[in-house]
Amino acid sequence: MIALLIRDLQLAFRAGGGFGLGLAFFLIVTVMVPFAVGPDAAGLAVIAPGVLWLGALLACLLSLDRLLSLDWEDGSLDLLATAPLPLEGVLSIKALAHWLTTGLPLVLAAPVLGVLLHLPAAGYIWIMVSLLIGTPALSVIGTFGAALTVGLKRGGLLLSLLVMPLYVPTLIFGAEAARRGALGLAGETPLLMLAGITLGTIALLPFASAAVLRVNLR
Amino acid sequence: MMPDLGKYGDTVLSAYGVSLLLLLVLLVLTLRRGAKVRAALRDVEHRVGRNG
Amino acid sequence: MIEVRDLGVSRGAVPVLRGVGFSVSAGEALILQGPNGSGKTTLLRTLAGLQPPLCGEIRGDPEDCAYAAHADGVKLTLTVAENLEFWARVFGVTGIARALTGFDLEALQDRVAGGLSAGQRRRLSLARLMVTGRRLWILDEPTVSLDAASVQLFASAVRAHLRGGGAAIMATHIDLGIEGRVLDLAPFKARLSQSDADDGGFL
Amino acid sequence: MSIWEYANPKKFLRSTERVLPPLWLGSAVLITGGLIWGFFFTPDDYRQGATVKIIYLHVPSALMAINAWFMMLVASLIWVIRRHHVSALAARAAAPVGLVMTLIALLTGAIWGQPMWGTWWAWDPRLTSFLVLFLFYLGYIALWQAIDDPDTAADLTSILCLVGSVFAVLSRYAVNFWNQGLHQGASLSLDKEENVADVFAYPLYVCMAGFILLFIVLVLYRTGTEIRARRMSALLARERMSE
Repeated sequence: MIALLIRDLQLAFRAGGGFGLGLAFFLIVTVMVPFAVGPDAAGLAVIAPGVLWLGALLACLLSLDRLLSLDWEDGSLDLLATAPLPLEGVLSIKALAHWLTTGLPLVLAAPVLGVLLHLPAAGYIWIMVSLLIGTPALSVIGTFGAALTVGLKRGGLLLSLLVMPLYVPTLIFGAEAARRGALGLAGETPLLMLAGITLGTIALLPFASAAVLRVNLR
Repeated sequence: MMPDLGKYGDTVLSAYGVSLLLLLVLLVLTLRRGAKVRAALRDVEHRVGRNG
Repeated sequence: MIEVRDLGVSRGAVPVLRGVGFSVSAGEALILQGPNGSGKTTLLRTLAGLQPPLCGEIRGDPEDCAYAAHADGVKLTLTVAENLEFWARVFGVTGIARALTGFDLEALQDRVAGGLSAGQRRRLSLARLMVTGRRLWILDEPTVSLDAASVQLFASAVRAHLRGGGAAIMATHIDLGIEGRVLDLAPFKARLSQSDADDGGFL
Repeated sequence: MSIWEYANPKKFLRSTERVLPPLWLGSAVLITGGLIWGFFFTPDDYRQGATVKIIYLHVPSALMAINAWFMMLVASLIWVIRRHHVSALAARAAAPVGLVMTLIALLTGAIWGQPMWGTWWAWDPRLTSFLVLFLFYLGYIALWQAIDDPDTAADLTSILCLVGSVFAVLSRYAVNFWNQGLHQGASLSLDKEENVADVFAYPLYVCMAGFILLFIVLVLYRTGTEIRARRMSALLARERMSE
């Protein structure tokens, strides 16, 4: 298991591994927003938490396609499925690797981008905490989507279509916590809900992911 | 015969129009595909029946 | 080591083989032959536990199989040694030296796999079998893109594996010079059945 | 006589062949009757004027939009547990019907909302939930379309339906929570069912019964089509094999 995690991280950091792509995408989306909505600082401050959350979500979504399809294409996925690792575990590790290479950098980058969007001072801690709690759920749900569409021709677009509705509750609670925090209101309730979703998905969704992956490997 | 819909005539009529149109489209597509598949199956059954 | 009885396998929803039966014990090799599309790959995937059989039974421990597919399963951005070490750790085996010598990969061990030729990559893929510690090798066209010398290398690796109490089931077209039974799959081609069982009653 | 006998495709086709004509007739009569009753023979609401007539389309379609998903969920469970092909095909057949119902509910809601709330769209919890439901239908149908092998498609869509249902419920709560956060207590939702007067209620019941019947008819008919398509590909595969 640890070996798999190390390998996935190695692969991500090597040339062509795609590490940083998500981060760069997050950056570019966030920078494009003021161009689209205008430079008014007060207006940007209002939408900043939501924009950061949406940017993080899209950056996550963008990198999901590679999560399993690379291993599928070169045959490693078949070999992993016949290895003495439970498939649920393999997929949990894959989600963890995805989070470490995509989700975690987003959490760290969010405050920097918050400056560009005039995020109110109270909001920094909230955006970081909510992303920290929420992005693991994005990775785990995304792994389910990737397992559903692995091996499909043109699976990428379908993957987005399937995963987006599943992201709705996470996005709502995460962005709500960040927004309330930025406005100086109490954001503990949505944060708790977010944590609940994250824990629930981490505990249960790998079983569904493994089930669909087994079907896809047949 | 037509009831007086007052100032909301357009609203009500467009709601009915859109809904009935959608239902009609669904119905037509369903029936057309049904008829097509039925005919194709009859062809195949006929052919298979003759050969084997 | 593995015993197969009256096995039927299907590709997609279409049955391709029926009534396959054989058994392989330690030290034996079974060579599957048959034209393209005769179901060799499907049968091997079923034996490896990747897909459920249509009918019949497979007696044997799936935890004792190592499967090598058409595709190499080699990570191109990792070095040869890193690739092997990963699989060794997954299978809980220590030491990749034997696998490296067995397939003449020592000189290449620090090269990135993406820089290898197709044949070298294939050798790396086969060397993986030696770090699995599994006794039954299930091999799907193992000699694709190997040159004559490499084929010999592979054949001697298989022989050594058989001598050590292992077994192998492989699908291959060329004669490896490995003494083993040959099983022609052509007679097991799935015929039309009158039973509705595998079509869910659609016929 | 067990209900599972209908899981046999041939038995299913034979039985539906018999019951479909009266059901077609019944749903047509109920829907036409209910709509005519509602449209021509009910008074205007004192507050909402003639727009209240939209209720006869809006509420039944919303009802079926949710029930269609629920039926798909049950059918998916049956497929996962008992592996009856007809069940998987019924789920597939119901999805587009549910999609259209959701679309009708959304569109009539928007058209109704325009004069009542002064806006085509409000991020009201109910509307938003239906929008999310719409997205779920789209994804579910797209997944069916994308996979060639019917059994694989049935397996994958069933699990998507199960997982999707959980997330749909979560979304419902999330959306409720979220909108209260936006405008405190200012709800635009139309809780018509509770205070609908009898004049409006009776034709509404007729329409609801009509929509339920229409859904059943459509699903039975479409399942029959799917069964025939499946039988056709099975026959063709057999023909290829005997060559």
